[in-house]
Amino acid sequence: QKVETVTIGVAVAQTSNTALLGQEQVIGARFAEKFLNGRGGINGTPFKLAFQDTGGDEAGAINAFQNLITKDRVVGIVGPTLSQQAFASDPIAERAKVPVLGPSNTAKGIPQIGDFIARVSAPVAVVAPNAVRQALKLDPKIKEVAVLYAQNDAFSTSETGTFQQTVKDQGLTLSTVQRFQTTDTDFTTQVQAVLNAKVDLVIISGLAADGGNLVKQLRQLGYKGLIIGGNGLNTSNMFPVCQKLCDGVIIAQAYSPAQASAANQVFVKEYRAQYKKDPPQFAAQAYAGVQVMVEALKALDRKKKLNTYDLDDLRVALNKQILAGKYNTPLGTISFDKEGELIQKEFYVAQIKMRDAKNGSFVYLK
Amino acid sequence: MDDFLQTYGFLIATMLQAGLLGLSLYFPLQAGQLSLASPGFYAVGGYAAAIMLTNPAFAGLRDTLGNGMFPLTWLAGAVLGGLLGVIVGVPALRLRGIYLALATIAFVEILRVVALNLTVTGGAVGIFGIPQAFGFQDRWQYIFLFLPLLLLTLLFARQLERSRVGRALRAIREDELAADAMGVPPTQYKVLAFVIGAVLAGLVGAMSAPFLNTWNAKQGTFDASITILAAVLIGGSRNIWGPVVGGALLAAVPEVLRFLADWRLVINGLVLVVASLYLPQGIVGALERLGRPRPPQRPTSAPVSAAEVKS
Amino acid sequence: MEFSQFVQNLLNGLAIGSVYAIFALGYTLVFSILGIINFAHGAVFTLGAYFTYTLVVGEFSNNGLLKGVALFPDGSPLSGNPLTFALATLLGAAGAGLIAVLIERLAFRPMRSRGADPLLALVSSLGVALVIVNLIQLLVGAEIYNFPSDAYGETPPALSFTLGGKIVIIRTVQVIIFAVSLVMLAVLGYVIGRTKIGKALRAVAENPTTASLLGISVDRFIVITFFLSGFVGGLAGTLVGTAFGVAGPYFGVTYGLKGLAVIVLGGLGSIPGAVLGGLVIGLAEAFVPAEYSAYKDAVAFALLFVILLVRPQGLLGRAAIQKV
Amino acid sequence: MTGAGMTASVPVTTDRNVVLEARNMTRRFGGLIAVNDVSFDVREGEIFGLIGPNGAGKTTLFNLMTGLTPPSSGTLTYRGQTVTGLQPNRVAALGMSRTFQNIRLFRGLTALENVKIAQHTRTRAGLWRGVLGAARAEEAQVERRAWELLDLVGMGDRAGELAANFSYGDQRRLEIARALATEPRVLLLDEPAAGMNTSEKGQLTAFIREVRDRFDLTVLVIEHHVPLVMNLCDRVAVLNFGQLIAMGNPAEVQRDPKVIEAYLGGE
Amino acid sequence: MALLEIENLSVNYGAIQAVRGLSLTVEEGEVVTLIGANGAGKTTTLRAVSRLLRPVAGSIRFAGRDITRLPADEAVKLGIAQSPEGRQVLARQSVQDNLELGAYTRKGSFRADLNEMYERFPRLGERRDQLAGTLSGGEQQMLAIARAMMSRPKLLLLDEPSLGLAPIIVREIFSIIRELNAQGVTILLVEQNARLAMNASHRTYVLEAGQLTFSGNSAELVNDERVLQAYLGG
Ligand SMILES: Nc1ncnc2c1ncn2[C@@H]1O[C@H](COP(=O)(O)OP(=O)(O)OP(=O)(O)O)[C@@H](O)[C@H]1O
Ligand SMILES: Nc1ncnc2c1ncn2[C@@H]1O[C@H](COP(=O)(O)OP(=O)(O)OP(=O)(O)O)[C@@H](O)[C@H]1O
Ligand SMILES: CC(C)C[C@H](N)C(=O)O
Ligand SMILES: [Mg+2]
Ligand SMILES: [Mg+2]
Repeated sequence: QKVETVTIGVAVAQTSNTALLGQEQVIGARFAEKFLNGRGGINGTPFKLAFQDTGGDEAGAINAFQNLITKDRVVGIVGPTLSQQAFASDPIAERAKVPVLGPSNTAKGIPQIGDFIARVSAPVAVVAPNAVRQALKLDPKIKEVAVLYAQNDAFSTSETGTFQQTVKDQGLTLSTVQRFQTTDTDFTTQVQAVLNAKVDLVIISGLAADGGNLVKQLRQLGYKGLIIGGNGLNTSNMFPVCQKLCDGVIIAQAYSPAQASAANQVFVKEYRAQYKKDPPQFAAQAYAGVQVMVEALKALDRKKKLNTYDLDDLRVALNKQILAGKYNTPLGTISFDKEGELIQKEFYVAQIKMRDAKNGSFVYLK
Repeated sequence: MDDFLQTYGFLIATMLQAGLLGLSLYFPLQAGQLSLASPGFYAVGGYAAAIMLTNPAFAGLRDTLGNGMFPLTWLAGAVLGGLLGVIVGVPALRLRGIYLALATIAFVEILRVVALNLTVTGGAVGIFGIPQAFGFQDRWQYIFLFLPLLLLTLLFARQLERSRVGRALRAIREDELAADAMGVPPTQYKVLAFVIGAVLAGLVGAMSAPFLNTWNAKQGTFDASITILAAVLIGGSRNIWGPVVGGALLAAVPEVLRFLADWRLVINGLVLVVASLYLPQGIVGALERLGRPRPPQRPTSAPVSAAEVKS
Repeated sequence: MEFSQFVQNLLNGLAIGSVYAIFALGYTLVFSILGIINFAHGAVFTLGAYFTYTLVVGEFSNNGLLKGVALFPDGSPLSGNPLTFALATLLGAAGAGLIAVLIERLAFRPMRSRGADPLLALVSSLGVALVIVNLIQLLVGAEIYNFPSDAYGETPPALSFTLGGKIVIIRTVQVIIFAVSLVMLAVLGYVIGRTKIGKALRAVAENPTTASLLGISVDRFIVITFFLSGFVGGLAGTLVGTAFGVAGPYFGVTYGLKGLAVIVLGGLGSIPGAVLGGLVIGLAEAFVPAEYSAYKDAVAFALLFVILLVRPQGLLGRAAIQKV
Repeated sequence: MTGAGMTASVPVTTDRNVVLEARNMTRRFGGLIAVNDVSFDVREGEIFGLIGPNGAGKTTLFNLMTGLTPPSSGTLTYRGQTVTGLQPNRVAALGMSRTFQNIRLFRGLTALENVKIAQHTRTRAGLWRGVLGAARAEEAQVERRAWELLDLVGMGDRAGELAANFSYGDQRRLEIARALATEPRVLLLDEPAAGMNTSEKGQLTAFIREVRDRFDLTVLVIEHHVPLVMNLCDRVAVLNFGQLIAMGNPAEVQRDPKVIEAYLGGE
Repeated sequence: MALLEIENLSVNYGAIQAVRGLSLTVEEGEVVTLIGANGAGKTTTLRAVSRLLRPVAGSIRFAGRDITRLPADEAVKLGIAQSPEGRQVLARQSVQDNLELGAYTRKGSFRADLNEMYERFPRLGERRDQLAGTLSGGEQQMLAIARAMMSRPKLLLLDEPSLGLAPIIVREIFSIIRELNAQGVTILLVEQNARLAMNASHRTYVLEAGQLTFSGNSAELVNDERVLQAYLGG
């Protein structure tokens, strides 16, 4: 069977607790569809996106992948949202020989799942240390550090490992490590421990709601020092939670709206026009995922018309092409190593600046 | 056909798996015990298999046994489930109704937190890269594991129901005190039913770890407990087919409703409401009502009691 | 443990515990009358918060069908002042109460009249919860909303005092939640324990058929119960929302498990039990030493398990009566 | 359980025919003494009546005897074996079976099943033998006996009906059949005639005698219907406020002024 | 005018027809007995009158008003009270609470009635704080009867009131029936102790397998061959 219309699958969490993150990814992907098709699609032929909801669990991700692979007959998949889901669903794509780009999977071991698995999300080990270095730049006197993380969240626990390592590497003292659950709301106990440890830097790995509450309660109860937030807090969704108290939180970024590339500037402009705010990282990464697929398809198409391919062959070819290419995305120029691990040049550190109770922005630090 | 299996094979296997988990809850329920511990045993079974299949400590064993490793993981899952079943069941079965349900949920939660904190279980990330049973390539091939197990379990359950032990369980469900007074020792049989469920759940867990490719603490949670219970009730809690039908259905509905896109979970919720309103005895219960029960047959060989005394 | 630390833990425990308690009050109310676990309670709790939010802010952002809809183009008349906020909270709670009544009508009553297994109510309420949560997401997205920070006027965010040279702190919101849960406990306790309505409610709870044989209108009392439960739940939702933000559609549902643990620990159907259970679990969590905080949830549930083994009917629950 | 002194105060029977010996049985509920230091013997094969005003402690005494309520003090021995302290199912296995004043059938099961279940202690098949279908003969036997017993109480044609659907009086009959299914040597009936009309009560009297003879039973019966008691029982014990106030043959007891005052009521 | 008129009443439990085309009347101020073998449908009839069961056919009129579809609690408000089969005391409530709930539909004080019940049944007085579920069978029966009386009904339905009661209390119950009747309360009585009941009543209906077989003046029926045979033990 030849490929008539090119369909790219997007499997992210549109329901469940994880939808908070998935929603931004949906926006990013939709945006890419509209924008890239507006610019001619794949050498003049528009492509289509097929969305399948993964929910927040493993079975949901597998089902979404299966549907995309056999029913929607996609050439490649951007997804899933969580690394834990990726460990369940990526092997499915791997066996079916369908290329996958993880848009937000930052855990260790994702590209190693197989030849067809790559990601556009830089692993924590690469991103997280930047924030600590930046904090030390802002306040060289920092000595004592408290680390807090959501222990029921896979990504937060792996991120905290990196943070803790960095703290040691930088010669700082790890005064206390506190755990919480993503479903927790009250952090008085943890905050108390932090305050008692008299630290001057707090590092939080969690998701938006719990992370935001933690920041809020830290401030309300009198913590004055610097706060670093991990990848899960890297969303404006945190603003309504800690409101004015979000001010000053430092977050390492794999993406910056300020990134100077032309690709990004156009993206940011269009995004702002439509959503009246800066694109968040998860949207940018999902966008990048779709863009990488599309550009790889374009390159293939130039060599041999896509509609002459068998779907199976196209998938294999696409995977090769993805790994071979170099892409000018809003994330900057990116490429992949042979395992499928992302090679990204620029990382950023931003600090939250709240304009009022609801609105704020990430201000990028040099 | 191939495409169908590719797309829905995983779902079908999940439906069978859900049916099995439903049955694991059904056994204690037969003795009137509302135990929601199944996801705990399921998680433990899964961890046992995942560890045995990935941990370097078992590398030698894996090399020696080859595919024989998989049945061994099943055995391990079942035995661990059973052992834990005894440990939890003996104290917990003094409780009744919702109290028992909550005590078993407490057990599930404790296990979950422990799994999050251990290194062998891979902490919150869990264990991934689990090798495939018998080199299975596709999810649907797991039907070859779950279906025979389901059939065996059904057969077991049916035979159990018709036996002296099955009667004892029913008696306890109906009236524990009266059962006791009529010579049925309640504790012993309650623990038995509980352990049967635990063994089954552990076994299913062990089969499920390769099936899902990965295993983590989210596999045994409160939500799972409630979903399984809902499946049993929707299917019908008084007939062995109930948990199977309910489990399969509840696993299938959200997938079947995929075409509704954003509305699918809303509709899924409505399905649950409507089903519980219109099928108060569950689906199988409703079907049973259609066919009126066959009156019991007098054993043919029975000598008609000579001294028939009318009271 | 130093005394100041002890006091701090105590305060923390009471603070966490009163959140659990306030959630559990409405939960246990329905259980005490109908003997069913209403899984939709978490969703009703969530709705209370969203209703109040709608009243004081009146617009939602990006991701739902309601994006761009502004209820109050010139700003909500109910915002900007603690008194109007209180009013909005009560209205939100009343809204939640009405939803609870609706749920009873549509999802529970028909089942009762068909003589279904009471456990099945659990499935139907689960379905209702699923509908509500996903409708919220469809309408206003999964994002986090928060009340204006001036909801309580010029109150300081935290109160602190020194004990033996150490500072002990507590957040103001939590003092408010604690106080409100005690007030609700007192009111509900009085109504159920001391009035004719309460007596009738207890009769309905124990045996609806017999109650109706005594001239008690069972359906009416059930409606009252659901309204109260929804009202109390909705109120709690807003309060907890002011403390922690309305963290998306699942906001209330995440309290479901703890809430269940709380009412079972306290003794099913016992109103003071719900509060006591909440505080006990809160305190247990607060007193888990920091280095074992990873096991906090396990500690709470282990405690529940152990207490149940010692007191199978929960702390304040009454043992089943078995006169042979 | 019992202080040595207390047991010593009651002469130990040497009567070989005694099956049950109750010694100083006492049960308190909070401040209330529901059964107060009750001692008596029951002889093999007799029909032993237990009467007394409402709340005198009759049912409680049955509960103590069958293990459903542990005594505060005192013992019961059955053919020399101590029964008190045993679980109800052990008591049943020993050969003592009962009916309940507040009927406690397995309401959701059929009449047939009710009677089959009660044969539990007389059968052996465990989990695996049952599941593997290796207990056919035993099952057939259980089935046969169940039908016989239902026929005995006149319910052979209603074997498949749910116990809950039987009317009150019919439920009482079914309870007797169920109790008989445990193959007891001692049968304890708590108000078996309640809910039966006068002519049914008459039939019941005959029926109880009949089963006693047929199954070699010793029967204890609590009953408020005086003519039935007087007609049926070989001996009658009277409880009042937990204490044994009279014991003897029916005619004696009926004339006892204490009994008339507390229970029968004068004219 | 008849206080209670039942016409052509049929009540089913699923497929089981428990009462079939039953018609009977109870005049104001009358005591009427309903007798019949186990399973004849007596309890079913009373439950239909109390509106706990929904008839499949026929009508029930009370004081001239059609109550066939009335909810049970409304029936109590009209003045119908029942002491039900199986007693149905509220096990978790105290004796006193049970009695007070009996007076639920009444406005104003009912202290006097409460004291009266305790006088009539001293055992209940002694146990006023005991949970009803822990009472002995007979004690519960007294409570059920007393509770029904607490609502001061116009029509009192008694389902086997003597069940489980000691002879001395049975006598008390029947004297209460006479007294209440003298005060103008109408009573519909189901009893197995047929002779006692018939002696205390004006008229008697005999029910068999859900249908009325015959009825008449109690004083006459007591000597009727058929009744003697079937219900009075010859
Ligand atoms: N669990 C309990 N708690 C408190 N009191 C109890 C309990 N069980 C029984 N009693 C009391 O003990 C006394 C004896 O009760 P029991 O049931 O043995 O009486 P009975 O002689 O069988 O009376 P009846 O003829 O009415 O059945 C009663 O007064 C009853 O209220
Ligand atoms: N809940 C029920 N479900 C099904 N059938 C029932 C139910 N209750 C009663 N029946 C049946 O209805 C018929 C009438 O029962 P009912 O209880 O009215 O008899 P009754 O005259 O009061 O008998 P008794 O003297 O034994 O109390 C009987 O055949 C009985 O088996
Ligand atoms: C959306 C993100 C918080 C997901 C996370 N980076 C993961 O790999 O699981
Ligand atoms: Mg008794
Ligand atoms: Mg009756």
